[in-house]
Amino acid sequence: MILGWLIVILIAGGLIAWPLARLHPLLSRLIALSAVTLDLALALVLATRDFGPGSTAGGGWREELDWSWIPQFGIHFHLGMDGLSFLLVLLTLFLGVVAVVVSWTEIATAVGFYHFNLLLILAGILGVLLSLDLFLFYFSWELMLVPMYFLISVWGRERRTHAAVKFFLFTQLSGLLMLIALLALYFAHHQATGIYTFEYQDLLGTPLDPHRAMWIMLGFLAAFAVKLPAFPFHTWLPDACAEASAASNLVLASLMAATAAYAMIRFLLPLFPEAVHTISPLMIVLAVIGILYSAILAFSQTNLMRLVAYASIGHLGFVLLGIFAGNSLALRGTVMTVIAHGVSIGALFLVAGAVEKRVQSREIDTMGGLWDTIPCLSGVGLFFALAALGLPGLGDFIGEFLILIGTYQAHIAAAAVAALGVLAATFYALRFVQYAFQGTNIHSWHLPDLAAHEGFVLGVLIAVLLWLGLYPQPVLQTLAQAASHAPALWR
Amino acid sequence: MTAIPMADGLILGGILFAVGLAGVLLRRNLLLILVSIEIMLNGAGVTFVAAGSRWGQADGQVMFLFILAAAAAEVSVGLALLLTYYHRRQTLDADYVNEMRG
Amino acid sequence: MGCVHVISLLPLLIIAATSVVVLLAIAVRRNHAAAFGLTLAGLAAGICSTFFTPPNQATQLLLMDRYAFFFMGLLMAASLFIALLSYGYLAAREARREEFYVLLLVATLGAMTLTASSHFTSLFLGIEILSVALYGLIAYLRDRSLPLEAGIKYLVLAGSSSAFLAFGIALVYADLGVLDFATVAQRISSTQSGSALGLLIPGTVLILVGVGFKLALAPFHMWTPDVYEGAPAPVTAFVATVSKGGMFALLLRYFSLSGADRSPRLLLVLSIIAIASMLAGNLLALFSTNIKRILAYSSIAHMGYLLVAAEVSSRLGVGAGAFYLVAYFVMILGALGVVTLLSSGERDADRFEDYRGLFWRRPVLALIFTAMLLSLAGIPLTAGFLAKFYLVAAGADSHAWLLIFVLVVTSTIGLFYYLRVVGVMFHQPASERLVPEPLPRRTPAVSVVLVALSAFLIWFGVFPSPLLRLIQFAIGKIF
Amino acid sequence: MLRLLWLVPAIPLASALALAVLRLSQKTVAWLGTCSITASSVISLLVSISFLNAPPASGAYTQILWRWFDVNGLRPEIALYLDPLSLVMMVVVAFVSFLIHLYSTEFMSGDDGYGRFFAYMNLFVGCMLTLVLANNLLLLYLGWEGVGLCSYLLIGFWYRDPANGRAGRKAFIVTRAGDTAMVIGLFLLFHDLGTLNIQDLMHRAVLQWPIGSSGALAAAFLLLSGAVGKSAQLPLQTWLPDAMAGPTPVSALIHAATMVTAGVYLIARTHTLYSLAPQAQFAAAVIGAATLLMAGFSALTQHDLKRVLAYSTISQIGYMFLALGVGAWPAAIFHFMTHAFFKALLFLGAGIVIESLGGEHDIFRMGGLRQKLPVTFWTFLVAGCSLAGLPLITAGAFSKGWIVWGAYSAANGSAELWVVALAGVFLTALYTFRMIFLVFFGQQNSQVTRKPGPAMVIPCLILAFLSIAGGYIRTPFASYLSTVLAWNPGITRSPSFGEMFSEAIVALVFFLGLCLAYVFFLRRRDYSTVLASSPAGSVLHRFWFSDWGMDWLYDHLFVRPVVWIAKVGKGDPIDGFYAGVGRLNEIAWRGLSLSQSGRLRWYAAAVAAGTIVLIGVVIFS
Repeated sequence: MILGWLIVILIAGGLIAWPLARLHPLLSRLIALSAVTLDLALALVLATRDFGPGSTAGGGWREELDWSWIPQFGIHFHLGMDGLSFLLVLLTLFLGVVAVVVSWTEIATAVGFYHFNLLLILAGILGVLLSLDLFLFYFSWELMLVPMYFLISVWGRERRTHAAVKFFLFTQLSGLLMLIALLALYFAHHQATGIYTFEYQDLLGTPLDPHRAMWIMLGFLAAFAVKLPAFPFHTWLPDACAEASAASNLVLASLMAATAAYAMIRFLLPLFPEAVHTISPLMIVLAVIGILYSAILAFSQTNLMRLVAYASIGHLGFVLLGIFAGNSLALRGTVMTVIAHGVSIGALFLVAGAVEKRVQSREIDTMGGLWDTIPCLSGVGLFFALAALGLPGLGDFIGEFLILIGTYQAHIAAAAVAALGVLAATFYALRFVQYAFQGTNIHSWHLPDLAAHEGFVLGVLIAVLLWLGLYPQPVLQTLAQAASHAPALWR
Repeated sequence: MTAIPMADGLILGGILFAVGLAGVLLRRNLLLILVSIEIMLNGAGVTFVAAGSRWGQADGQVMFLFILAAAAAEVSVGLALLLTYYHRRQTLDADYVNEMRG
Repeated sequence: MGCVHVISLLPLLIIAATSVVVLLAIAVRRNHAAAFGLTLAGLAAGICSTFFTPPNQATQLLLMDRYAFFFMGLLMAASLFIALLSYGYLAAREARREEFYVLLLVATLGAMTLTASSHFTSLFLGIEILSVALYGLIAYLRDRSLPLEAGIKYLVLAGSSSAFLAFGIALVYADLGVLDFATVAQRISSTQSGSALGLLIPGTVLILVGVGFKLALAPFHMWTPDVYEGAPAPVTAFVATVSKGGMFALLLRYFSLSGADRSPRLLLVLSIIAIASMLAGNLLALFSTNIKRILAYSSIAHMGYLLVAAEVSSRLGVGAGAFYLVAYFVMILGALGVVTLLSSGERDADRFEDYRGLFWRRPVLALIFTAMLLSLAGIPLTAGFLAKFYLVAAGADSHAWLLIFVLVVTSTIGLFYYLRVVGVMFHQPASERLVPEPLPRRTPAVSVVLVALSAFLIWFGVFPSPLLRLIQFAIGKIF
Repeated sequence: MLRLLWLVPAIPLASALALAVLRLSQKTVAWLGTCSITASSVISLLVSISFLNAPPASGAYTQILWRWFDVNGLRPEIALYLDPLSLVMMVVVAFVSFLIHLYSTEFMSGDDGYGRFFAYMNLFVGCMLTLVLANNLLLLYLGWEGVGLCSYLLIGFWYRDPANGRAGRKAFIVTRAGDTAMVIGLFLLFHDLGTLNIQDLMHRAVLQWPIGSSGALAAAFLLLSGAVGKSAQLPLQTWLPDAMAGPTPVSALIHAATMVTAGVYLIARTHTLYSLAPQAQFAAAVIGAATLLMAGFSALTQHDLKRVLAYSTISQIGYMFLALGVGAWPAAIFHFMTHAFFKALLFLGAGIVIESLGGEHDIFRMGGLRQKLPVTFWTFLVAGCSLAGLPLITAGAFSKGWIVWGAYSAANGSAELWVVALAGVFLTALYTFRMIFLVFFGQQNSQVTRKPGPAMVIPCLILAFLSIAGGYIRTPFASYLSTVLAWNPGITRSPSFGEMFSEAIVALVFFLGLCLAYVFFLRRRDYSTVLASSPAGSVLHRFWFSDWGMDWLYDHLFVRPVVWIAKVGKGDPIDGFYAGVGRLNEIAWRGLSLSQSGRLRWYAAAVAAGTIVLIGVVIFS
């Protein structure tokens, strides 16, 4: 039941926050903040109850909720949580709070509508992370798009409409391909068993001939690869990030990617093990190309947000690599990377947003010498750039290291080339630091340094990254709990 | 009175239909287009009558009556529209009826 | 024809009687409100009657079964909404408003006839009743040039398409000697061009032309944008919903009669038409800057989607078609309702400028319109999403992979132009103060309609079970 | 006492955090920054004493702080490992760091990044100590990258000049290129041996890999790449001369005494692996030999005082690699220690010189500073002699002589390597005294504007003492280290060619170099100019001056292509495909829109044409 509350609180919060902005924007912000915070608190309650040291190590869904929804199609409102989904739920709500806080000063127009959209996206993400019914999953998957579209197109920069439409088209087309695949699976299951169901556990064992399994798998993969985004379906992300506000980018690059990675681990790998195995060489090649390609492109960008977006794509290349490496070390590394990438890339977007707010530009050429006037923000930016380049001791490193060491077990060359990607990450990360913060303060800027709420948020993000980098064991421990649903994957 | 072979009736109907269609496509005067549509309908009607006589049923002729009625209704409404249109534009050239396009 | 038959015809009778009553009332005294009230009452009574009228085969021509009643109810409900939309619209524009309702009722009657027809005669009659009334409706604002032009275009094209239809029926009749659907469908399926005269298949194609024209399927779609643009907004809504809905119900019934083993050649033709419609409709709308034309193009595409359901015609397919049609009615009525509401006395609000920054001026209206457009695009939380889901499910069930693939790709193209409109509405004015305008007065009916439609939109999108149950109940008899 | 070991890296790390976060006055920063290192070095001394007095039974002490993570057999710990080798490294690092911090308190005074400087420096010391003390390769890698990061930060410390930033990035990226190979080596080791704990690895490697097996070879070569990058050896040495852009204490600490020798430490730490891969070990020797010569020649031609020292560092680390490569393990570590003392001192002295001349780096514009800066002169001279290897007195002579001897006599040694090492001695003496003569002798060219205070002089004096005294502990040092790192003797070739003989030759060569330097750079300066301006001489001069053209080569081979690709790819070529799809749709729209001409007869014709097509389809299908 608590899972239902998690979603209901967000939607209700959004619906209340919306009209309240008419009275006063602050009310709207407060409602949104308290809704997300309440959710986060609930999730932390779950953490102690279900995943704390006292809880047993056994498998199974730690929380479950099952209501009939559309009985005519065998559709249930079925939610469930295990270690994997719990981690990402926690990430979502944590970054959700961050997004609300960051929007406090950044968003000034249509405040109520903004928070409604933001909370609706979060609800959609939770839906994706928790659904055990594939229809509900698809529903939530698509549900995220519209509010995200609005976040980009209403609160974006000059070319926001174009960016928002591009985002929507990419994700919509791929989502519809997944719909076809989903239905093909549904009917294949019916053919085999005579039962119409979208139930995850039931569909897991659907017998499929290899040819059909491959096509169905490709349908799912299309949606996940676009949303991740994986090379060569990535081009919507830089465009979207270049236009959207920092908080939207946080949601877009950190959380949406998390849902895609989650979906691959939860659905793609266990549902079609053979097909995934067949296609994995191709995907590994794409992942490796993507890692290098995005690193080079990140290096050449002049728009700060775009640069970070390509950096994000590079990290997500590692995620893809880890998923298709077919190795449990890599898979664990994938989850670590998803979390750490969420925090570090999200934080980079926030830093870029904070810089933009001060110098009124996203173009790196117009900056320089900011360290003179805003040393704290610059230092924080440096820190997250280092996280992005995979400095040991920070969260990203653990994830990427596990992915690479896992990949190495199966595909030596892929791991070696991907390791070059870590090197290539150095290029853009250092360029980012150099051009934005270092150099001479030619404009003689005198800018306000980090405000209290910015400093607090970024400080917490720094602490989280350090924690993930130096003591990731709790995360990996929680993840181990997920192993019972697809033991073959995690062994 | 010898029975007309059905094939002849069908061919006549087909010819009428084709002539009407050609009229619709080739004439520029709206009034004549309307007339051409009537010819097409009548082609269909003749075919019905011929087919009815083939099967020895009254259905064909009933349908012909329906078609006549429908054609009459169409023409009456159509003429009213054309009249109004002529008042406004002082022309019945079909090719000028293209204020909306794209 | 006994008393039982007459009772089964109750919904048709009620609407026919209402039109006569309204006509008489006008003869007695012109009163807009009275005509409007009578129309509403008649339609409401008609809707109620569908719930308790006993199903029956009323003569050879009309099969008054639950399927027919369901669609009749749907059509009458749509007419009811259109009547509500029209009241304020007409009041602001036209001196002689009362006959509008007569025409509306007659056209509805024609469409209703189609839903029940089980015979080519009733098909032809239904279409003619519908068409002739529509000529009048489209050109109702006769002192304006656009409606008049639209009326003439529709007159000529619909007239010739009727001729195609009639000629096609005649050819089929010449070949088979029967005109009821069940026999014809069965004979078409069983004969492999081995009919006596070889006229059967060409005849069927000609009939398809007539039907396709009414449904605005490519390549018979070209009238659609011009008529949508020219016709008064409520009439556009009528053309988009009632006239197509009746025709589609008939098509669905016809295909479900022929069962699983249908002529492959006919299926091929249908597939070509469906794919052409999906492509043409969506591509044509891409960069159009006229809202009504965009809706016209989008309706071409939607009819293409619906044709997929018709072609599949399994139980799932018919259900999907019915559900899609309901959703389509809701959203297109909602969209054109917004257009109606925004239209000024001089012209309909169909240009992008009319919508620029609408969200910042009238947020509620903009959101309703957005919801309708997103539903047309098939986005979750709206009826359009589940409708599309159902449709793709039906296609997947029958392994119509090519069709649903085209559906998916073209509907993504479609999303582009819906988003263009949405983007225009959310376009932030640079300098103006953002003061939300209140909803205009004199339009309580329209507001009620819009709110109701939005409620339906969300309801069907989130809890479709009741509607699904109703549809399954309605189509239960067919199989 | 041993249990305090964790404090050795922890204190600098904690104070780095404090310095980064808190806003402190310059005085507090100096106190905090220096005291942390003092505390750290004191504790390291205490720990060492306790370790020496009562060595643990196993010969090493492991302190597990916490388990880093534990997944599927990969279970590295955050744990420290103290054995004689890491003990030497720890003490030297901590102590030299302490001296340089002390020096910096004065050197950096007045700089507006004072707090930042000490934060970075403390962070560096913490990371370096972590590197040295790590018990597994992953933690070592953490320290390894950490020191690389600090190096980058400190080279670019004066961030206002983009050139400094460029030098910093170059250093970071070039060393990271080596690190990438190293991390792949880690993958390989884990894949084949199933652990990353260094002792376990060595243990299993011996059991699992026969000598010369491909696994051992690959792993050894990969780790060697990391070491080569970090220690600025061929072919990755190009970053170090540019790294001199950082403040001089940074050059002294990071780019001379400690970080750059991390590669030496890594190879020494994993020497068992290299014993299994003789080819890799020999490669290290060859790399070392080549590097020491090339860098020696380059040092001869430099004008910039710090660049001379930088090339000298490269060259000296080349000696250490040579020692490692031939199997003279303790000699490498011993040279590391003495080099830390005298090279740090040289840099500190250079810092005083440069500061006192108001930022002048060019040795040809210096001269005659002997009288003005007597203390500096004497300490610098001591260090220079130690570097060049003044026999019998200086520490450098002991360590270098040992290596030269090893180059001949140790396992992989040969006469050729011995000759190369001797040539290096000659070059070292030549460039060292060239520098000393040009800076401190001759006539004075520029004004001394600032005199060093006690905080700068005292570290120099201590280091000068160590540069001399350090050499005398060679024998106890060797015997102490022998438990973990024994000299790997080769077959005795000829009894007449003994160690004493080799040492004597070294001394001879040293004096030869000294004399030549005296002639060319003090007595007859015009000789050197003539030589340098002769056709062959000028070509060689330019060639050596530009580091044998390696920078040019890398610029054309790697940097420009990458930048070019980045420039070409900026707009994302993949996106061009999607834009094309969009354009295709637009074209389709244009075409179809033409059909909506608004003309009635055209519409009717379309209906008719469509009908005919459909009938055709039906009939012909």
